[in-house]
Amino acid sequence: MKLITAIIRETQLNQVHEELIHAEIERITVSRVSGHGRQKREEIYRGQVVIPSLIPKIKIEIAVNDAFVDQTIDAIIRGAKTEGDNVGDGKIFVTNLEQCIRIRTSERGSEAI
Amino acid sequence: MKLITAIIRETQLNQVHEELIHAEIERITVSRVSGHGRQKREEIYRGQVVIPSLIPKIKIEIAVNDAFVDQTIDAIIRGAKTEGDNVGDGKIFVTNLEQCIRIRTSERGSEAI
Amino acid sequence: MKLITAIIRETQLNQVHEELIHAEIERITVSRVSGHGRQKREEIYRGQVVIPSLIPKIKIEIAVNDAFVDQTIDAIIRGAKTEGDNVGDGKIFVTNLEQCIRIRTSERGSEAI
Amino acid sequence: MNRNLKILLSLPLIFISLGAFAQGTDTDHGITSWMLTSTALVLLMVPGLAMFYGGLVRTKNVLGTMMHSFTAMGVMTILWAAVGYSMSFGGNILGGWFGWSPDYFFLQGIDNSIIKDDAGMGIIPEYIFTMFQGKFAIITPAILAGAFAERVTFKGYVIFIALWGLLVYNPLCHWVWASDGFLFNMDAIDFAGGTVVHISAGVSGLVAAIYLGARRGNYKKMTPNNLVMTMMGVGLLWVGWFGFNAGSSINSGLSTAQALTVTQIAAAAGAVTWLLIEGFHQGKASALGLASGVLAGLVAITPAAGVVTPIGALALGFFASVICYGALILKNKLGYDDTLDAFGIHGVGGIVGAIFLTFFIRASWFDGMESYFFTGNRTMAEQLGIQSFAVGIAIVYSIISTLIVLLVVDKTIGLRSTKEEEMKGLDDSYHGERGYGMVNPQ
Amino acid sequence: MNRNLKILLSLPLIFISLGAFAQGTDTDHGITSWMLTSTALVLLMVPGLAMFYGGLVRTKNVLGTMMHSFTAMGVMTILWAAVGYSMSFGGNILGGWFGWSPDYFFLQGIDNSIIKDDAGMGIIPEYIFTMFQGKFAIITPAILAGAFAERVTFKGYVIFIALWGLLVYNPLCHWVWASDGFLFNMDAIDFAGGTVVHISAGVSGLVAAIYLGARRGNYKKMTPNNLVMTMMGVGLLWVGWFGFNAGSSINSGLSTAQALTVTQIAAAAGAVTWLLIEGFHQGKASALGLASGVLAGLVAITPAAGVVTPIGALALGFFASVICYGALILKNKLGYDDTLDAFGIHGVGGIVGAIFLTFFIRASWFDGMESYFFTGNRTMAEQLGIQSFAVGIAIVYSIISTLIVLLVVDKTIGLRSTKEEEMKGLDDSYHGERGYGMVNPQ
Amino acid sequence: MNRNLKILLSLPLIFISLGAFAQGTDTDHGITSWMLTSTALVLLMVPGLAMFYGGLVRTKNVLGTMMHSFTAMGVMTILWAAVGYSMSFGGNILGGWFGWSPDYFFLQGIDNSIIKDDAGMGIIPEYIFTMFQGKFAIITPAILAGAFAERVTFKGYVIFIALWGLLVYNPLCHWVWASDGFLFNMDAIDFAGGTVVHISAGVSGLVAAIYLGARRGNYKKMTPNNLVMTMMGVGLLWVGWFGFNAGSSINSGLSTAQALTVTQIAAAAGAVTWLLIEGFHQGKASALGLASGVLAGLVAITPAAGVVTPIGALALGFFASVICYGALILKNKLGYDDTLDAFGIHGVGGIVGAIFLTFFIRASWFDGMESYFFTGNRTMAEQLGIQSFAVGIAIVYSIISTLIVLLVVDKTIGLRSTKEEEMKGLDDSYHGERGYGMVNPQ
Ligand SMILES: Nc1ncnc2c1ncn2[C@@H]1O[C@H](COP(=O)(O)OP(=O)(O)O)[C@@H](O)[C@H]1O
Ligand SMILES: Nc1ncnc2c1ncn2[C@@H]1O[C@H](COP(=O)(O)OP(=O)(O)O)[C@@H](O)[C@H]1O
Ligand SMILES: Nc1ncnc2c1ncn2[C@@H]1O[C@H](COP(=O)(O)OP(=O)(O)O)[C@@H](O)[C@H]1O
Repeated sequence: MKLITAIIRETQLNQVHEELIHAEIERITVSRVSGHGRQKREEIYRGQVVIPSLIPKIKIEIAVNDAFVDQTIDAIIRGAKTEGDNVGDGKIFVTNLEQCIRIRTSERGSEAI
Repeated sequence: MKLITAIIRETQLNQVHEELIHAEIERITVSRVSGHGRQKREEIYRGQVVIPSLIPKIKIEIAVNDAFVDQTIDAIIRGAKTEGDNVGDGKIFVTNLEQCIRIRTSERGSEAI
Repeated sequence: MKLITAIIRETQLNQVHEELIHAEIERITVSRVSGHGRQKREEIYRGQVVIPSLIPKIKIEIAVNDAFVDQTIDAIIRGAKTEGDNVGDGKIFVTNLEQCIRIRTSERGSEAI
Repeated sequence: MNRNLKILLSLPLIFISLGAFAQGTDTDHGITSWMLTSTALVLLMVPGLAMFYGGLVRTKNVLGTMMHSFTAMGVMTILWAAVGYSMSFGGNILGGWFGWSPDYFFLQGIDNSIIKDDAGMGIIPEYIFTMFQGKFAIITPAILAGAFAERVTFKGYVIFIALWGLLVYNPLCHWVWASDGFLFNMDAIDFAGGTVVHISAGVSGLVAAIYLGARRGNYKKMTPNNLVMTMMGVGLLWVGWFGFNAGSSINSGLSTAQALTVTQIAAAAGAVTWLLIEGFHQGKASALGLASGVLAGLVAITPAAGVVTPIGALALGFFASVICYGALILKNKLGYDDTLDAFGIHGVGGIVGAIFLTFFIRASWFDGMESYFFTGNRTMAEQLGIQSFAVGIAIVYSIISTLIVLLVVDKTIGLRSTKEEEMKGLDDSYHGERGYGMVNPQ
Repeated sequence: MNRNLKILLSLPLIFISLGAFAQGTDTDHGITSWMLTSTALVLLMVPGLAMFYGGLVRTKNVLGTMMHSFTAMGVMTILWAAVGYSMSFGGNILGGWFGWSPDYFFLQGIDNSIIKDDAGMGIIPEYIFTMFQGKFAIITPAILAGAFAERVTFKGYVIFIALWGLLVYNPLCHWVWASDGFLFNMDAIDFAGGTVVHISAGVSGLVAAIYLGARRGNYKKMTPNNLVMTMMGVGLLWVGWFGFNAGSSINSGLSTAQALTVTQIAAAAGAVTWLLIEGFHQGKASALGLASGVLAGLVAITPAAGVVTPIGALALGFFASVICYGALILKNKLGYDDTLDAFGIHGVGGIVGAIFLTFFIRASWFDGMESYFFTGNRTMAEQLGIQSFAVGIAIVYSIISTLIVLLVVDKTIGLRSTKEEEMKGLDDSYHGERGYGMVNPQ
Repeated sequence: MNRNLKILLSLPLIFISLGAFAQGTDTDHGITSWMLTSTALVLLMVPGLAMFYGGLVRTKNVLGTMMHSFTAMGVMTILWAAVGYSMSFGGNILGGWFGWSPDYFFLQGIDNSIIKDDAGMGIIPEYIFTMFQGKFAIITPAILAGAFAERVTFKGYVIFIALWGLLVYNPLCHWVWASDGFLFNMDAIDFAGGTVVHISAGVSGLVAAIYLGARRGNYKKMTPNNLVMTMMGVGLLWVGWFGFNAGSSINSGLSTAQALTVTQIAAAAGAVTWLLIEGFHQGKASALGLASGVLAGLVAITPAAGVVTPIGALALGFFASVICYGALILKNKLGYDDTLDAFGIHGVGGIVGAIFLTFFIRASWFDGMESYFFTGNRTMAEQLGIQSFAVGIAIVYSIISTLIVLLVVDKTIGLRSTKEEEMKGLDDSYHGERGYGMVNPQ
């Protein structure tokens, strides 16, 4: 089992979610984060452009069985990539998931994902 | 060392926390997340039932030494499970933790947990 | 590749961020969490001292190539440690990162970090 | 002790003298005071509405939605001072389509004008009447904006409300409230803006919502970003509505007190009714439900506040909530996307008020009227006909002229947001800002 | 220029004529204006209180707590119009337990009623007095609700406040403010509601808090969800309190100005005192501390606003903060769970005000009084006795009758939340909503 | 029906009699009513400012910043009642540096004082004038505090504003508004506080910001924590400003209506102008931009509200936004850290208003003036000279005396936060609290 973590633009959340559902990945966990990377985001403050050092981003975490890793990643990329070549589209991280437990049933392992 | 991540109902946080303390797991990190799974949660909006696609959840992260993994998981389940068989009780994920450092003392490894 | 997760004081975020940039670690993801550890934090509520059981903290996540792990950890410690020996300075967790993908380019592996 | 006081006096006297020594510029200080207060109270409704609406949209649109109200405060004020007051309260031109008086252009001719009663006694400076009425011209497009929240460009919005004010609001206001307006002269009752404000905003909003199409995404799953602020907003709206209704008496006496009393009771009746319906229908009585009931009650009592008794107010509040509740259920069936229910609450509530008030008019009113425009007593049925006619006119005129405005704006500068703008949210796309910095680490 | 104006005039005239031509319905427009404003200001206190209280509870209860205030606005308004005004200001029945006047039932008999002075000159329409007083009947149970916040069912709450208003508030109001009320006729001083509003709410709240038991969980570790909103709330409360106190003069003259001045000074004195105490006691002076001091000062000046001078206001604000601060320390020792300190601030502050005012009454007051109810001068000690007696009556009556109401509600419909409901939070359990959508990704 | 009413009457009569039977204490109820309302409205500006400023800082400083406003409400009220009113409106002492009257010490001598007009008719109780003016003494340091937000200790702030009020505000207020003030007698026009309030706050703020140095960290990258609250705040400020300006007429008549009208128009003109500039300059028109334009317009009309016509208000709003916008661009070049632009908006806007008003004075004003202090007509150039002189005096005096206060506070108790305190944030360091509990799991 793998844990897939994606940092995406706030604006792409809906689209990523839809793509995942298309790919039959129904279970996800989402949170608000701020990121610093190559992207610069402008805000207006009293006639001045301000470039905050941290940009609001969305983090998505998905636990999947090994067989689903690729299609999950592809779905995220489809949903998160914006037109053109814009820094800030985000990153996907994959780590190994040793165990997964469904609290309701105490099931363990790939059943529980 | 393992990193245990649990996604639970917002309402169970206090109970899970108490169970963990009972089990002598004193250190935890908690955050606000939203989740999508099988659970449906109803809100009322001007006389209509609305089913938001993302449901507010709580994420708990706990770094533990290997010997404590099972009792931690059990404590979480005790605190997070609601009566009956209700979808939405949540999930527990276990990943391997390679290193742990206490910033204050620069201690490393299982001492630092 | 490793994923480095640090839980630090809210007040140290700016300093940690600066130290990381000094150490040429430019990309980070930050989020709001609450923590329970040995630290006690006092708030005043109508003339009473209240000690909330959860203390607001900041979580920083950084994906780095193996060669950078140590300098990243050192930079975090430099930025997060407060003068004296104060519980609450936080923790650093290191986990293994199996894959990293840049969404914009679909690059994979250490290029994409 | 009064040695210093005497000296002190020269301060207020400078200003007082400006008024007091000029010929015939004396006013009724008490009525003037209440009208000044009412003007402030109605202004308070604009931030109140911004908060009410702002709390209901999604996080990314909170500022953009609040800006709809605040920008109306800027744009409509200037337009009103320039031409709006003249178009609304000047003498009939173009066959009574709207009014015009050169004196009113940029308010240049009313610098010392005092509104007097029959006996020639000064009541209030005309400026106050102008400003009080101007607030209605601000809030009407701001209410309307709720119908197409979360999906219009800022530039397009500004042009839209400017044109809408000129083409829709000002004529309607003239017809209903100017002394030579044709609906006014038919004795259509609209105390504080049932047709002029709420029906026109609600119906025009509906037209715009349908014309522009629904928000992108599954809009039936979208939830409010800040109901807490919505509740604060409804609190300010309720308070401000006292100015709206009791101020419309242009008095500080019995008629004012009557208007205030029925306003309070109708709002309360609307609130309790909505809570009861929702409690029975859904098993839970929501905070937004209470807020909606308050609004429905307030909207319905608006045209009626001068003519009904407390019992009538209770009934109007009740019917408003029942019928608006039904209208919202129906909307979900019909499937158009009136984002914040500008039509469902203001349009429907305004219609309920304007029609149903007929059944609750206090007896003395019928006598009072005849001394002015009638030679015999009028029956309730006759008044019902008049009310229905006025409502019908307001609806038809709003539909047609709003469509024209929409077409003009849409074909020139554009009104609907692009997909990218809508996904990013109004705040980022048009204003370059975020509403809630504190929810992310800064 | 005035050609259009003349025409325009017919608009206001319609309404003005209703008042002006009816026999004897003329009012003092200035006083009426201020009383209208005061009514609006006191209404503003209700959202103010909702914000103040709402910010102090936990996130999951924010809407439910605000609903306690807003629902009181709906329910109490209707009850007041129906029977409350009659029970409070009608003539003595049942040996003076409360009042009743058939005319007042649903306010049906006061549609043209004007309150007149001795000389027969109209002051204000009775409707305004009714509505002004009605706001007090709204805010009192809303204050009380702070004592049992975060742990009662919505349905139970609604029934509770309805019964409490009938059984506790209306009789107390009658005794203290009706001209045939027995405390009124003893010359007990309660200018704007020390006993009627604050002591009754505070003491009843304490009784309810103890009866219902503490919130589940370690309630001493719970922290506010939004102190920023609490501060906004206290700002609105301060502003609204001008209506509360200065409006209670039912005038727009010297007595009004005196009441407003001491209100401002007592609030400031309370704030500064609390900051100082907390600064010395805890090393930090908190925002909630300032807010609590403001409230303590405002509560204490409420009964006293008509009779004390600025120096007295300073002293009352000071003593209120000192003693309320002490009371909160004591509460933590005693261990009952008065969630938002309805008793600690309103109960204690009200008692401080009602008793201590005796020492700061302006000299002229003693003379003024005797012309009405006394034949000789009264000593301070005599007045102290009267005040203490009135406070004692209010406390005892509140305890007994609140217990009865609690028993009735608890045994029938139920008042305390179940464990599940409490853990989920009021917002989700009873209202099906979330206060802050923006804190989670939507 | 009136049987009960008669009885009821004794309630209001007690209080009314206090005023009515005392000799010569009658007031103009209408003007009194509006002045009471104005006092409440100006008080509303304080929470409004707290919200406006509070939303602009970083999350960790939100309560500390709001406390700057709220604490001013406490501290300045007490100082004002004690000595401030005396120093401002007492007779000249120390060669006219400030005023003093023993009667005014703790307001002890004005308990029955009524301000009368030339004919000896009572206008308002002096208490109301005192309290109305007192609100200005509260809000001025609260505005100033925006310049050094996010970096001063709480204790130091309290001492600073206390001294600043005594040394800077009270003398300035005396010079400009007391009948024996030297600027007053030069006919310097400052209707509602352009020099006294805005220039003094803005300039003093600039001095303090430079003296204290910039915030630690890259302050050009800091973003607001809650623009939504900032917008609510600007809404309340706008409403409250009606009291500020229209109340300064100390009337309830034509001059009041004129002041209110130009206030509304200048605010709107400022808002629209700022939106346009920002739209052209940055491609986006921000919500904070609108808010800043509203403020710039309101500040500029403040000194002018009694003398300009609507067209003049339009022009003042326009120029204020253009010049303030320019000033903010310049500030970023110069690089001092006026956190919330107390100088950029209030200082600059105040100067624009005080100078530019000269060009828009209504013709009749020049005639009106001469009857008091002149024997011939005055030219616009003469008035321009007077205005510039008054502005110059206010600037120079503010700079020098603020520097003295800064030195005193800094060298004794300390004003600048330590690095640790600044990093932790004011809320935690000085108040032991968090603004937004709800953003983290509780
Ligand atoms: N190595 C990393 N560690 C942690 N977070 C990262 C890392 N790289 C990117 N991120 C997250 O992804 C977001 C987008 O990255 P960015 O550098 O802007 O995009 P790109 O890689 O396309 O240039 C950042 O704001 C940050 O939150
Ligand atoms: N595979 C998964 N990946 C990420 N998050 C998950 C996953 N499965 C469950 N979750 C999280 O757990 C929450 C509860 O899951 P849900 O499906 O409702 O419960 P159950 O497994 O009992 O049916 C979800 O809202 C989601 O946040
Ligand atoms: N084992 C752990 N698992 C999860 N979070 C931890 C763990 N240990 C510490 N933390 C996080 O780090 C924060 C600081 O830890 P604390 O115990 O106060 O410091 P110290 O280790 O210096 O005594 C905690 O509030 C918590 O969020």
